[in-house]
Amino acid sequence: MAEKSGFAAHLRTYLTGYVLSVVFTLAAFWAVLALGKENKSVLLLVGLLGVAQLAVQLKCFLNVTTQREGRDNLALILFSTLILLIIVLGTAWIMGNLAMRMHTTM
Amino acid sequence: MNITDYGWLGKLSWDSIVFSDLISNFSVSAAVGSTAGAIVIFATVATLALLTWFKVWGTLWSEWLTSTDHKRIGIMYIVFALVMMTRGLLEGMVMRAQQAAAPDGFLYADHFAQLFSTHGTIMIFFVAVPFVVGLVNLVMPLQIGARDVAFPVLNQISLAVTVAAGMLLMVSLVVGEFSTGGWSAYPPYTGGDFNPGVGPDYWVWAIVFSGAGTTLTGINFTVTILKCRAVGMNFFRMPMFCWTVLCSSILMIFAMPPLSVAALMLGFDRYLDFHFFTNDLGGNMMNYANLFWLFGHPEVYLLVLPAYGVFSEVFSTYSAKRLYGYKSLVFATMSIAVLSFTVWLHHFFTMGQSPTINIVFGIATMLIAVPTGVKVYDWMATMYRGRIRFTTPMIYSIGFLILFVIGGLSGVILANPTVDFQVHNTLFLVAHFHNVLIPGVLFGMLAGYNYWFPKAFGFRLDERLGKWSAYLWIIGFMLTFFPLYGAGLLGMPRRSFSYMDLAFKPYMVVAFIGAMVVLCALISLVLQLLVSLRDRKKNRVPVGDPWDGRSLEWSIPAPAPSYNFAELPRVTDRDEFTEAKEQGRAYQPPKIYRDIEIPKNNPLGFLLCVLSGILMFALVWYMWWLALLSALAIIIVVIASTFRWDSEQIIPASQVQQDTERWLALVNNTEPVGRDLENTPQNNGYAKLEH
Amino acid sequence: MDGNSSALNKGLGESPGAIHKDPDVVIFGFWVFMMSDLIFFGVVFAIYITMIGATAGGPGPRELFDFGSLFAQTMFLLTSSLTVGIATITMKHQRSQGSFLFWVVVTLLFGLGFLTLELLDFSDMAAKGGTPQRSGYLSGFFGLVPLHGLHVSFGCLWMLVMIAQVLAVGMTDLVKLRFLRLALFWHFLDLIWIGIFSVVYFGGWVYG
Amino acid sequence: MDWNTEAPVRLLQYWTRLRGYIGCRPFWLIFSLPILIFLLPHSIHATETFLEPLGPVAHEQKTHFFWATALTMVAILPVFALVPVILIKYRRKKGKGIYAPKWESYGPLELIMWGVPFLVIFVLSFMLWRATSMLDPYKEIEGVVPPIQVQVVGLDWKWLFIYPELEIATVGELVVPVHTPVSMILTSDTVMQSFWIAALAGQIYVMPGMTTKLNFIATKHGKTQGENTQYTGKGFTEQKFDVLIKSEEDFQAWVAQVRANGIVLNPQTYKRLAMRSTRKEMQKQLATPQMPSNALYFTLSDPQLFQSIVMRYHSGKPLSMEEQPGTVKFGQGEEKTEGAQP
Ligand code: HEA
Ligand code: HEA
Ligand code: CUA
Ligand SMILES: [Cu+2]
Repeated sequence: MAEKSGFAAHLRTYLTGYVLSVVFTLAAFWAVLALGKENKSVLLLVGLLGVAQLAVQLKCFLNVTTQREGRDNLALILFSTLILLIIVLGTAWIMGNLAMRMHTTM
Repeated sequence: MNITDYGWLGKLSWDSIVFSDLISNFSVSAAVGSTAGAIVIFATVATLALLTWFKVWGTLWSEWLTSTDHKRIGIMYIVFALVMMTRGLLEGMVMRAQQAAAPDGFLYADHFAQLFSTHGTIMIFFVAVPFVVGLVNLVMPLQIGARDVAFPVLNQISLAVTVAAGMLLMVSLVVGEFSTGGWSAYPPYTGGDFNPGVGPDYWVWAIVFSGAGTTLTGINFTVTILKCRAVGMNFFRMPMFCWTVLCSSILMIFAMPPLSVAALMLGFDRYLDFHFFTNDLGGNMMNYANLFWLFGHPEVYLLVLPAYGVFSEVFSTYSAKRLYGYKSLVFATMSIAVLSFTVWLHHFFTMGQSPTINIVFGIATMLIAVPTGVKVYDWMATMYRGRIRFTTPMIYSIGFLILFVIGGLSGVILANPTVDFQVHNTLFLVAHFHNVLIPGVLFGMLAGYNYWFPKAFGFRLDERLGKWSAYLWIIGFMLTFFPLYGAGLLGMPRRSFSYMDLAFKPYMVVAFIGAMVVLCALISLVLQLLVSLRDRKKNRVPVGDPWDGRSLEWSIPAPAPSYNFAELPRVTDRDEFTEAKEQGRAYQPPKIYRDIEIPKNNPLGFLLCVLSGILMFALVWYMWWLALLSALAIIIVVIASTFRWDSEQIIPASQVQQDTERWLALVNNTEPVGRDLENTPQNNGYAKLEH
Repeated sequence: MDGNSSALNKGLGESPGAIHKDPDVVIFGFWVFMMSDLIFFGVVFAIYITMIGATAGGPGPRELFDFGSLFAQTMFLLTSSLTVGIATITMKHQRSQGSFLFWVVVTLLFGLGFLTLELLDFSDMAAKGGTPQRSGYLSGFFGLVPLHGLHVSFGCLWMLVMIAQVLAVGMTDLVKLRFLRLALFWHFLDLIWIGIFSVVYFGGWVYG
Repeated sequence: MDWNTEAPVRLLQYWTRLRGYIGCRPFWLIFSLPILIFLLPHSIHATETFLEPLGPVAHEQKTHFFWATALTMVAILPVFALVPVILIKYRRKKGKGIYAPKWESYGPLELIMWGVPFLVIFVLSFMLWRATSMLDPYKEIEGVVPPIQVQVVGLDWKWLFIYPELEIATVGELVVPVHTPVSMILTSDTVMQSFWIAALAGQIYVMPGMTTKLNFIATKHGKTQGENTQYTGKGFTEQKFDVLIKSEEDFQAWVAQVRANGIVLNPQTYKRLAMRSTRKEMQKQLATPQMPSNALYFTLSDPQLFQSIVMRYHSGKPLSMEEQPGTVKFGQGEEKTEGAQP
């Protein structure tokens, strides 16, 4: 029945997501352990890997799609991300600047 | 002292009771405090006694406390807001009296500080928010043609925790003291080192719980509007009020978390010796200011947007005209909501960051004036070429239009960092925010209260007293708060319990007189309610459309049945009910009657209210065993409630048919009235078509 | 049943068609809740970031973090995200109740394993002087990571309740709908964890 | 005369006649109230305000305030003017205007509604940008003479001013020479406070363990007041100080006087000074008869005092309440701290 193939297809999606996530995780751990001690720019790589993994899990585990029925969810997630970025980046900018301007003693 | 060093009663002792101070060492300040405590106790006892006397416990329990009906929950929210409002208002009076009497006031500094802290906290979190949420609950599902909100039990829970937090504030009047740190509770002043008492703990828990309630409400309203609209009601056929509610709910979802985080972290600093905001060991108090205003700024728009929605409905109804510039208004509302997340820094322009940052946030702040201005102009254009009726809601709305613009103007001035350096933390700021909060939020709520009251209870409010109170509000407001602009420009700091400079005195005296006028306004509001209750038979509007309304909530009987609509409506126009009336589609029986499924009563909310109240009290007073017990009880009650399988009840089609036919018969036997008789007993809620 | 179950699928953003409205609303509502929670986490992340330098002479990330344990925790949580997914599809495709429960229990065990490792990690840190009372930095750390742990514990409790409900009434629509939300929640916690190991552990370690 | 009973009656008559003139409703009277209120007695002379500036910073702020107000009026006056007109013309009872119940949008009007506020804000933004970058409190003011350095420490409930180059310090009195830039660096040794000398410069927050900066210059001789505007407890309203602007010679004379009469500001004195007390209370404890009645004078024993106050928060060790100025326990034993009885 169609049921069966549905099951297998679903399982495949989850497994793909899992394998990709494991790969990204391993890559991130490797990057930090191998390069991270001196090199701060490794964080960029870690960040990219993290975003990639987020995307994979959103797609494969949480089934977020760009198709019509999923539009509401997608819009919600994008809007939340926008607010999140405003909050986090704004905070980092403000607090970073304040720290710079407030820790001199003459 | 370590947090584990306390016994069964935690920090609680005889000295914590407010009266002990009065006995041991008499002063006017202590007497004022004790009186307030006594009033709380007396009011509680009196309420309980009255309820018992009239034997209404049963009804109260089955019709209200366990109800999941959005209309009843809305009414309970509003009643709660009014109770808290009475306290907030009285505190405002006492503060005005103190400042008018200064330099020889009658209050201790700390007592005055508790007053402005509770006043601010109460007015924002326990008056404005519940009033808005209550009104939305009452109206929004009716306007979108839904049977209830998306999650009725969640709605009940939101109310429960909000009320519990409010009660905690009331308890602080009798047991212990409240925070002296203002409604923004900046550490390190509110931290454990500088404020080891229970005051800030009361603040923390009241904020955390009411914040949770508001977040849940936001989720509920958002989903309701996005998913439960009647067939045919696409986004651009939604009444304006629903748009503003949608934006405001989105603000609740995204703006409350920073506040909860800030309050919880302050709690961690205080209870567990963490170092988020402390002076030593790497704490950073600036993080707190940043977090608080990440919430605080969206919060004020969260409050004012639904008020804008009310004004839109009122202007349009009482001008008997379509709302002008609907799309502009929608777009303006959305821009305000989004922009409100980009301006929080304007509350701490003077913290020391670089001019670049101040410029960016200053300009972002001023940008909000553009969509707000568009709204103001659109409302004017709505009245233009209309047939304006000067009813109570309309007087509030016109008062709003004129006065709010002044508050907005002072906001734009504050948005200039250069000027803000000089008026920050002064009474100029106090004047600004009362100038937007009272004519904006409160007038909006009061207009909505007069406007929708007949829908909720089936009879109109007394119009004459309503107008009196509206005029008194307007005059009282101006007398109370315009002088503060002057005093602020002359340099009087906010939160001053006293001052030496006699230049401020005349301003303070006028402001006090104004506060007395506001008191009269409040009294006439109460009178209005009493008189209307007395005349309720005479002023009944059972047909349900007393004002020639334009949206769906007016198309059903007043008060509305528990299932709202006998048949869910199909919408073809923005002013659906007006269209229906004009095309003769109104007051038609449904094609078929169906069984209607609605949620059963549920004691969950009530239980959570009691338990979370106990939990908060225990936490404030370091009674760990009680805190643990009540937390466990909460978890158990919640889990147990998930095992209730038959949570729905069916209203049989026959019942629906009977109700509806009786109502339709009433419609047929009622004489429609024209607008000139709108405020006479002839008005039975059946509006005559007039164009 | 059929109509409903495909509606359940729809709740996860798949298989168009069915009309029953409720699951759609409920699932969407839960998404909204998660986004609010996301902001909650985001704010705490922001605080952590501003606190990275504030070790006040106390131990910092380089002294405290144990990447072996971190890796194990990560794998536990990731794998549990897979198993909860498998439980979801056994449910959706109406496999036996037994196999469904099996996967739920596996998930639960991974979750508990994760929590155990995390707690061991914390006690290790405490032994090295890394308590939240020591510095602003550590307050930031212990404000964030245990917050996630608390969510995981809550998820575990939820799983227990679900097992009890399946045993009590079987796989009714209501139970299924609840489980769908639990699965979403669990996946969401794994998403947050990606942020935690990237920002808190790696970011802290590289900058610390 | 039976004036008392007649007055209300007469008032009522005036009232009805007035209503006759105005046409309807108490409306117009009510809305003219703001004007009356703004005419409130400005007679009493106040000097602690930026409306009476003593230097260019505050002067600039005042100018900006008036410009911003004037510009916003462009967008706001139409509201004041048109709302009454609309209300009269389109009122239901006697209004003469046409009635267009379905009228809901008109392109050009829409454009004006968005355009006018936008233009106003555009101009204002430009002004804001210029003024804000110009008046950065951190930017040193260029004068003919090099700036005088002042270190400011916020305490409960007084301000300590340290003149490191002159090796003196004061409480309750800040004296600056006219036409000389003042370059302040500020911190707090208690909770967060907000430092403000309205007639000279805007506010700036002060925080323990951190420093902020404030620069200004006085161009007029005179006297004004400074204060803290962030509520910090019972002594908050008394946390004020005099600001005296003197000529160079007078200033030097004043410095000499402080040097001569000041007591030594050593750790013991500082500790007493830092206790929760107002300047007045401290005056009783520390002042000598040579000091003025509303100020304390000190000579510095340690020129690094300011730095050590800041750095104490960065020692890496916890500060107990006994070591934290501003707490009840700091050096005060068990004394009760109810609010001051007025
Ligand atoms: C919604 C918010 C709100 C409202 C309505 C008010 C209303 C009033 N407030 Fe406000 N106030 C605040 C929010 C508000 N305030 C905040 C946030 C602060 C800052 C706190 C801080 O410093 O931290 C503050 C601070 C503050 C101060 C301290 C100023 C200072 O710092 O020096 C003073 C002093 O007098 C004051 C006075 C008043 C007065 C006299 C009123 C009254 O004139 C008006 C009161 C009127 C009502 C509250 C009535 C509402 C009536 C209804 C809703 C009626 C409905 C009734 C029926 C339907 C029957 N307020
Ligand atoms: C409902 C509440 C509410 C609303 C709507 C507003 C609206 C605005 N507020 Fe206000 N504000 C508060 C509540 C509110 N505020 C509170 C409670 C505080 C203090 C909290 C505390 O410290 O305790 C505060 C503080 C506050 C500050 C911080 C000051 C300080 O701490 O030093 C600033 C600074 O920028 C500011 C600005 C503004 C602006 C620009 C608007 C704008 O949205 C106003 C826009 C409206 C108009 C401008 C009028 C209509 C427009 C026109 C008719 C046309 C066009 C006009 C122009 C082109 C100018 N507000
Ligand atoms: Cu203030 Cu750093
Ligand atoms: Cu704001």
